[in-house]
Amino acid sequence: MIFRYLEVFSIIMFFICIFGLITCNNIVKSIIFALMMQTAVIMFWLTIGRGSIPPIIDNTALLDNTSYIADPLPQALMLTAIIIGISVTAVIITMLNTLFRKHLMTDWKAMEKAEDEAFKESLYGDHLKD
Amino acid sequence: MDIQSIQYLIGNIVISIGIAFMVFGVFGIFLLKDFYPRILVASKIDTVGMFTLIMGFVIRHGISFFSGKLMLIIIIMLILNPLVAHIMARSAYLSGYEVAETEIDDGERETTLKEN
Amino acid sequence: MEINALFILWIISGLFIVFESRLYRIIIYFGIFSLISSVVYLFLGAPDVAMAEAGISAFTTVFFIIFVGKYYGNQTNITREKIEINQFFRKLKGITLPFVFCAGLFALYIYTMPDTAASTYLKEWYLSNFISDVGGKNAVTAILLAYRVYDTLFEALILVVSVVAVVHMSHFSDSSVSDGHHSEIENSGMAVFTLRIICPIIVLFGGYLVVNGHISAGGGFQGGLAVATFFICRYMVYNIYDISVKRVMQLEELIFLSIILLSIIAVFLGAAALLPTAYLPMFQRAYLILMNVFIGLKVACGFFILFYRYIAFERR
Amino acid sequence: MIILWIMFVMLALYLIRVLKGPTIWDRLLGMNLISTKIIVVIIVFASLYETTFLLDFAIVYALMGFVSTIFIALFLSERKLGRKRGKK
Repeated sequence: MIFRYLEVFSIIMFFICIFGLITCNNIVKSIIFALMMQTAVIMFWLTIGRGSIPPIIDNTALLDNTSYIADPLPQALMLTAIIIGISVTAVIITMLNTLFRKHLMTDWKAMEKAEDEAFKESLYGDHLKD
Repeated sequence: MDIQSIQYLIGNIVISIGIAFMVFGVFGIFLLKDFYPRILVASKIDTVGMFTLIMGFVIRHGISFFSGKLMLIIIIMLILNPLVAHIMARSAYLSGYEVAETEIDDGERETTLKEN
Repeated sequence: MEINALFILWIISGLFIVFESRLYRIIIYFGIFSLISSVVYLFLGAPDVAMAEAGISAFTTVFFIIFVGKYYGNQTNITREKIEINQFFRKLKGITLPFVFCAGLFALYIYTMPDTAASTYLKEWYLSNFISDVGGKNAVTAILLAYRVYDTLFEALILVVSVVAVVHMSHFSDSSVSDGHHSEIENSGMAVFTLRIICPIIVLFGGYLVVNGHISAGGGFQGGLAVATFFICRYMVYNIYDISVKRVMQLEELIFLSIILLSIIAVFLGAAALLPTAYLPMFQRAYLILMNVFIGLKVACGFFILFYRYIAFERR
Repeated sequence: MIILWIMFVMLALYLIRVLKGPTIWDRLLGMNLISTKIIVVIIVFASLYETTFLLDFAIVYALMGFVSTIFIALFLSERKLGRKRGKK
C-alpha cells in the first residue's frame, strides 16, 4: 500500500481556499482566494507527475530509466494555465475598479444592496419622483 | 591532505561563518523593539551573511562555470539588498512613522516607542 | 523529506490569508505564498512552471497594490470592513466546518487507497521521441512549441484579448496618455542610480532566458516576463509616461500574426518533408529559437501594456 | 544538509515575524528576508546535486523578488506624499 501523502497537501490547501471563499466578505479577498485555488490545482497536477530529475535531457543516458524524470506533459499544460490565470486576473481587477469608482466599496453585501437600489431607481425612478 | 579536501575544509568554515551572521540577524529581528534598528540589523547582517555564505560555496567549487554564476548572484545581491532596505526605511520615514499617534496605512492606530 | 517542510510552510502561509481582513497585509501574505509555492514547484521537478510563477507573483502584487492603494486613498467614504470575532465564529458554526471536515476526510480516503499504477505511456513516448522529432533538450518546450502548438496559440490569443478587454472595459476608455507627463511617485537619487545599474542586467537575463529556452529551463514566457519587469524598473527610474500604448498594441498584434504564420509554415514544411534530413536539426533549432523570441516579445508587450494601463489610468 | 534545515527554521521564524510584526514595514522586511532565504535554499540544492541550471532560478528570484517589494514600499510612501501636496 502506497500512501501518496504529497497530493493530500494540495487537496487540503484547495479546501482551505473554499473555506475562505465562503467566509470572506471582501471582493479583493475572494479574487485572491480564487488565485490560490488555481495554485493548489497546479500543485496537484505537478505532484502527480513529480520526479527528482526535471525533464531537461542533457545526455541520452538519462533516458534508460524514465521513472526518475518528471512528467513533461502536465508541466506544459500548467504553464499555459498560469498565463491564462494572470491575464484573466488583470481583466477582473479592471472590472472591479470600474465598480469601485461607482460605489466606493469592496464589500459583497453592501455592493449588492447599492446595485439593487441603483437598478430600482433606473426602473422606477420616474414614479418615485412623483 | 590533497587540495580538494583543504578546499572543502576552508569552504565549510566560511559557510558556517555566514550562517552565524544570519542567525545573529534572526536574533536582532526578534529582540529589537523598533522598526529602524530592526531594519538596520536585518539588512546589514543579511547582506554580509549572504556574501560570506556564497563565497564559501565559491571556494568549495573552485574555478568553474558554477562559481562564475555564483559570483553573478553575489554582485546582484550586493547591489539589491541595501537598495531594498534603503527604500523601505525611506518609505517608513516619509509616511511619518516617527510621529506619535499617526494613522498608518494598515488601518491601525500606531504609537511609536517613547523611550529615546 | 525537505519537501514536506516546504509544503507545511506553504500551507501555513496560505492560512495567514484566511484569518486576515486588512488588504495591505493580505497582499504581502499573498506575495509570500506565491514565492513559497514557486519553490515547491521547483523541487517537484518543474523548473519552467516555477520560473513562470516567480515572474507572475511580481505582476500580481503590482496589480493588486495599485488597486488597494487607491482603495485606501479614498478612505473617507469607506466603512471599515472588519470581521468581528463573534461574527466569524457564527459563520464557523454553520455549514462550513462540517463541509470542510467531510472534504478533508474524503481526500484522505482517496489517497490512502492503494496506488492504481498510473499509466506512464505518454510520458515515455514524449521523452523518447522529442529529441528526434523537435530537437532541443527541454521536453516542456518541445511540447509547448511543437506537439501542442494550438494550446500556445490560443493562450497567446487570450493574452491579446485580455489586453484589449483591459483597455476597453476600464473607466478611461481612450488609450491616449499625455506624453511626457510626470507621475507623483518620487524616488530617491540613490535608488535611481542603483536601478540604472540593474535595468540592463534584467534585459540581458531575459534575453538569455529566451534564447536558451530550448536547451535549459526558461523559454518565451519567462523571458518575456523578465523583460516586462524591466519596464517597471524603467518607470521607477524616469517617472514618466512617454510611450504610446497604441503603437505597442499594434506591435503586439503584428507579433501575434507572425507567430501564427511561423507555426503554419513550420507545420506545412514538416508535413511535406521537403527538407533534406541533413539540414533538419538546423531548421528545428531555428524554428524553436524564432518561436521563443516571438512569444517573448509578445508577452513582454502584453504585460507592458497591462502595467502601463494600471499605473497611468486605473490608479486615478 | 544541515544548512537546509537551518534555513527552513529561519523561514518559519521570519513567517512568525511577518505574522506578528506591528507595522506594515515589518511585514515587508519579512517578505524581503524570506526571498533571500529562498535564494540560499536554491543555492544549497544546486551545490548538493551539482546542477548548474538551478542557479538561473536564484538569479530570477533575486531580480523578480525585489521588484514587488520596492513597488509596495513606493506605494506606501506615495500616499502620504500625495496627502501633503493636496493640503498645500
